[in-house]
Amino acid sequence: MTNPFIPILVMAALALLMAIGGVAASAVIGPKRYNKVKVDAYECGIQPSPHAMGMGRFPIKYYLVAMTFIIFDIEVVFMYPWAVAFTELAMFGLIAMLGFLFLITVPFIYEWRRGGLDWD
Amino acid sequence: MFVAPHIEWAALSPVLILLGAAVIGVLVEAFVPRGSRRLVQVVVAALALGGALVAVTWRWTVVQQDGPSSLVAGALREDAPALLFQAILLILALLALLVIADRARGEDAFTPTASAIPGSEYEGQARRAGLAQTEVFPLTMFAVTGMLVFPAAADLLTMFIALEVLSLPLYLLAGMARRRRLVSQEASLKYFLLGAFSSAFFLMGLALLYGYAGSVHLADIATAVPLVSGMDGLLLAGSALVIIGLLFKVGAVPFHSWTPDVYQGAPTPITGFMAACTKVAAFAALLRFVYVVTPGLGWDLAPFLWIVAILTMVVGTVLAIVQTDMKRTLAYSSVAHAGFLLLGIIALDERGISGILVYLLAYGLATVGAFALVTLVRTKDAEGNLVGEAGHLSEWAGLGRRSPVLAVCFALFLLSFAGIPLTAGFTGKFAVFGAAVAGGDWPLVVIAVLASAAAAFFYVRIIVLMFFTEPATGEDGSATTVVRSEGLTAVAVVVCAVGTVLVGVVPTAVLAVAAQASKFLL
Amino acid sequence: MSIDLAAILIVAVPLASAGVLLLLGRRSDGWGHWLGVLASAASAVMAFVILFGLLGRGAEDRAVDVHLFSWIPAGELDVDAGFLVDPLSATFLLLITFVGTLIHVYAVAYMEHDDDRRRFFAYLNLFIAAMLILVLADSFALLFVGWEGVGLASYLLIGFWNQRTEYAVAAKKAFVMNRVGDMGLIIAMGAMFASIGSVDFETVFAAAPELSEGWATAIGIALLIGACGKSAQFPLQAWLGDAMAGPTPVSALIHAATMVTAGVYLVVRSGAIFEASPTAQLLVVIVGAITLVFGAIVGCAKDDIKKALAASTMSQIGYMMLAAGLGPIGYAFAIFHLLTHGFFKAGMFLGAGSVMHGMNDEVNMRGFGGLSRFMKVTWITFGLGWLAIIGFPGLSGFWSKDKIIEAAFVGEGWQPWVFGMVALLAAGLTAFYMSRLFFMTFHGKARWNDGKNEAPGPEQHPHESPLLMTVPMIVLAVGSLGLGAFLAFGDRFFHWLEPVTGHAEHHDPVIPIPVIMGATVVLMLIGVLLAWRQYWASSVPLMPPTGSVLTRAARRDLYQDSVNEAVFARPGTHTVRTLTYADTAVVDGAVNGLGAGAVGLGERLRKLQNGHVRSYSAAMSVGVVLVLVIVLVARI
Amino acid sequence: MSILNYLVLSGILFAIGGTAVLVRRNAIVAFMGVELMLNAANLTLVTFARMHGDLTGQVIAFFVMVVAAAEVVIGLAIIVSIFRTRGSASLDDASLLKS
Repeated sequence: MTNPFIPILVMAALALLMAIGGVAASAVIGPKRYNKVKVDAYECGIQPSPHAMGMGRFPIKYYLVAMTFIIFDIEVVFMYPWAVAFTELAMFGLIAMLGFLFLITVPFIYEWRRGGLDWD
Repeated sequence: MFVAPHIEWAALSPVLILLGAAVIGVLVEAFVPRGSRRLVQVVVAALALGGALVAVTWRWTVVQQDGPSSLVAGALREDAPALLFQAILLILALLALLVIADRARGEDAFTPTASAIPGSEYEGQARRAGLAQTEVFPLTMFAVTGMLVFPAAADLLTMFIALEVLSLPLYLLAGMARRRRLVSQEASLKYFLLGAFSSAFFLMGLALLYGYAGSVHLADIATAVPLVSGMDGLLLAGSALVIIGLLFKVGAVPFHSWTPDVYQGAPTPITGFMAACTKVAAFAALLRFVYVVTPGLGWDLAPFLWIVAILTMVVGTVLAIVQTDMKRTLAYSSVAHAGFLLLGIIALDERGISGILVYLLAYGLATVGAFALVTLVRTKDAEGNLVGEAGHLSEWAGLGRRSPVLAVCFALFLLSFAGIPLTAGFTGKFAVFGAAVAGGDWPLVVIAVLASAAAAFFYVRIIVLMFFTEPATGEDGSATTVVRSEGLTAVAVVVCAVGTVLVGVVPTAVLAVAAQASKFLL
Repeated sequence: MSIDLAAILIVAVPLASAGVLLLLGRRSDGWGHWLGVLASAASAVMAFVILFGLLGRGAEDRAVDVHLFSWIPAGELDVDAGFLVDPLSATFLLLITFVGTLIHVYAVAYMEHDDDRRRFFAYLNLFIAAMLILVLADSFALLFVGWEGVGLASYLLIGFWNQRTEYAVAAKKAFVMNRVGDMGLIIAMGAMFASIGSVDFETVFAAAPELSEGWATAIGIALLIGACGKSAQFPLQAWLGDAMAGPTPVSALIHAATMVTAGVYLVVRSGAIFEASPTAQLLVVIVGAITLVFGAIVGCAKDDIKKALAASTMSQIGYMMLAAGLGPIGYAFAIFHLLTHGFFKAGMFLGAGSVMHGMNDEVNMRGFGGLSRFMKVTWITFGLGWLAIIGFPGLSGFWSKDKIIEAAFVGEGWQPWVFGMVALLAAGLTAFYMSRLFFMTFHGKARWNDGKNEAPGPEQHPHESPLLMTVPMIVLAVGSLGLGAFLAFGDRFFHWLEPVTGHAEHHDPVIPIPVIMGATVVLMLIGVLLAWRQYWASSVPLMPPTGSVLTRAARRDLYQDSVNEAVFARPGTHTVRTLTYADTAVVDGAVNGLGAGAVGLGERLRKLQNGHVRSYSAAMSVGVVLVLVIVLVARI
Repeated sequence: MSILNYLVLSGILFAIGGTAVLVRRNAIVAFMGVELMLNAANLTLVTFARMHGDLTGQVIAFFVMVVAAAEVVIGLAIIVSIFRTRGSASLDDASLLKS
């Protein structure tokens, strides 16, 4: 019996190869023309704020979305153990999870109604 | 492998009512039009607190009949002390809610827009439009929910979650003062950072205790204490860290440094709420942990608790003497009170439990009342515009002549803090010190008596200031004035004052109930 | 009316009156003072009801316990609130309510021009109620309630004219010094609870004889500290002089007749404990003796009429303390002297108030003189009080003081000689300083500006006070005259108190009684004579002689004066100065030191609270590490 | 591999987190230190769960993660609002409240 970790090792090697290979290939093959957009910081496709720290407007929307994301994303973590024990917990588990989802929906509704999701 | 737990809905009713109210509060924010939000929120919150109080009373009768029981697979414990702590909490929270909801001169104590930059045009617009941050109410309800779970928590995980549920809303509430926004935000930041820091310690303690006993149920840890040998280090370090996490919440030295800053910076109604209710909840949890888990460790933890108690009493008293700000003085006095209360914890005696219950009731009533009065005393500039609360002690000079009723009530609360006979404070001190004497902690009691005598000095100083000193006018023509409350604060103050006197003059009933509640903890 | 009901009403009526006056506020300004007088008078009637109720019983059942309610029923800490009516408390009830009512009446006129007269009466009633609770209590816990109550009322009344900063300061000083005494009482209660397990009189006194001497001494000393604080005994005496800042009726009622004697009451009441500890008893006698001499010396040097009277009060309470420390033989004498002193000293204070009333609130005796012609009633009543206090044969003070001096000579070893001589000598001193006060005020040349002489200051028109003021003075003067003889006749007062104080075996003093009596009278006469020569027969300088510019005539008398000063006043002044210094440096120092230490420590600790979150978290971390070290090291 | 190694690692992480809170001026970095401490506790929990052959520790770790996320959100909200007011997230600047 071979070591069960070997497939993971192989995965890791392939991932590494792809990552380094991609960068290396673009460096070797790609054309090299620079402009303002290219040297700017990359901020998820939105206009990068001129001076993030200090003067100028602070991209508060960005933080709002980030916070919303973190909290809703993390809550989902409870669904994994629930899924594992789904059969044993049966109806009780289902109702409990529905209740949990309802409780998560409430702040979502709040955020939506109060304009937290409006981009502008 | 997994078994669905049995949920005792009836026993959970007080918690569920409050949680429901909090959720409804969030929905109200979402759907009810701006104009009627505040009214709806106040009504929902008051009804929920009242309903929970009724539910707790009902559970009390049930527990008196059937004895204590474990709930939700041992996560919670429903017994007499827990219910009594919850009842005290709900009463104090209801009184604090009245103060929070009051709009003296048409303004509540909270900024209309917590997220706006202080002094910005937007904030000005919001103020002129008469907006209100009514999220205060659901946040308060969440905090009370956490507090309600805290005394009943029978495992460390529940305790940790309850700790966070009560703390997180308070971090936000602390930063929402209408005036002096910078200071308020700073208070919020400090409270948050230090609170998170201390909960990390609590969590580490939890982890170590779990490693020691293989369970986080307090009862399991307690039974493991004599059995598992060779891992004393884990047990002791874990217990110490958990206790430290709780000591932070009660504001014991050297984990108190947030108290003065946060009490001063937070909106005053919130300060009153958190000073009274957080202390009740945290002491309840501390009591349960110490009495259930660590009796076998008495000898090992005693030096630590003794030192903390002495430091807390001395530092709280001494620093209160040198303060010049009213809220800060009260903050340090609350630190000193935490020290006196620790005597009841150290006593490890049934009487300690009832003593702490009575003391907390007395302290809570005086605290809510005192801070409620602080909200009414304002500074007025030369043109007669209200500038904010009169924070500096000198601004309280001569108040006795201008608003005798207010000054007399405030004096009453101060006397109760000082533990003068015929006020609730005396009954509380008597009960706690008595328990400590019975527990054989003589030296501590001597220090406590000395500290309370010294503390009487600064309470009396304030009374002298109010009654026997000429009111001062500032150099810039500012003066102190008392605003009329909308009525809610007045009701809260009167209830607190009457309660303070009643518990002082006829403490029989309260003592009897407390003695009944001290019987079956575990 | 039953004794039970009367005992409850006697407290409830003034308390209710005080409540009504405070709650109604300005609305009751018009009639509030009369309500106060009525409430006090009603209490006095109750006191007589109680007296006759007790007299109607056999000597053995003259103790009625009135149960009020269970105050703190917490397991073993069972504290019931109840009143104990027995000859001792009944005596106090009469003194407090009777003298109190007279002073209420007096105050109606005295305070007439004060806007806050109603509030003043509310406080007076509050004081009466608290003082009655103090003496009626059947446990140390309830006694403590009254104890704090009189402290509060005294504080409010001293600072009544709180518009003046120095008065407010005086009030605060009194309050702080009293707190020191209160701590003694609290500690005593704690010790009682630890050793006996109860704080009610019955249990404690029943258990006292079996108490180990260590416990008894500890409790006794703690009680003595409490008594010293309230009764202005050495070393906690400093507040009494300053307390004279209050209105004169207050000085008469609280700081002469009643509250300041609470310490004596406490010691007599707790006799059983002191008898179990000779050390504590000896300490009581020593404290009494020191205060006795101290007060007398201070009295010789004070020019402020009220402060001189205050010093004399201190000294007279020293007599009572001394007697109370002698054990059963002295208890009755202490209470007897307390009673007569209550009358003559209150009378003299009222007289002083009357003089101030007629002299535009002047208190400096060097600015008085020759007033007897203008204030006949005041002069006569004050004169009777003066004769009583110096122990002139036949008057009240003679009977009570003489007994104490005789008792001080009883015993073995060095003690009777020392304490007896002190008591004897102090009688002479008393005669001197009281005569000085009396002569300087009422006799000799007028030293105030009557428009004809060249005395400085505004022109004065001394006049007799209105009837409302003179009648109480007359009644008190009658008491100064005859009360002593009336009570001493056939030892009836001592028999009356016997159920409480116990029967004292008769002992002979180390010196025969006639000799003591003779010596007392001779010393008294010498004191009066000296004072007469100095303050009546020759003129008194307007300014205290040291470092002042004087008229030529005064300068000629200076030599004589300085002899006198050198014999009495200067050592007096020096002693006073030294004692005052010791007082400021040691006692105030200790009090302030505690405060200053706390402030200093606070300032230092304050630096830690520097506003930086990082130092807060550092402090917490250090705390955590220390805790872990303590916990884990303790384990190893 | 011995259980002890994991415990030592989590102890080190906890200490690093604590040190970050003490020495870093930036509120966000200090806060990250707190998060690191929480995660060190998580590692301890999981380790002990493994040692006891019991799932409780792992479940607690889930709870801790959620709590930490909630703390992050609230913490960021507070820090952002104070940053917008003062233009700085330095902890040492926030010292109006003292003594």
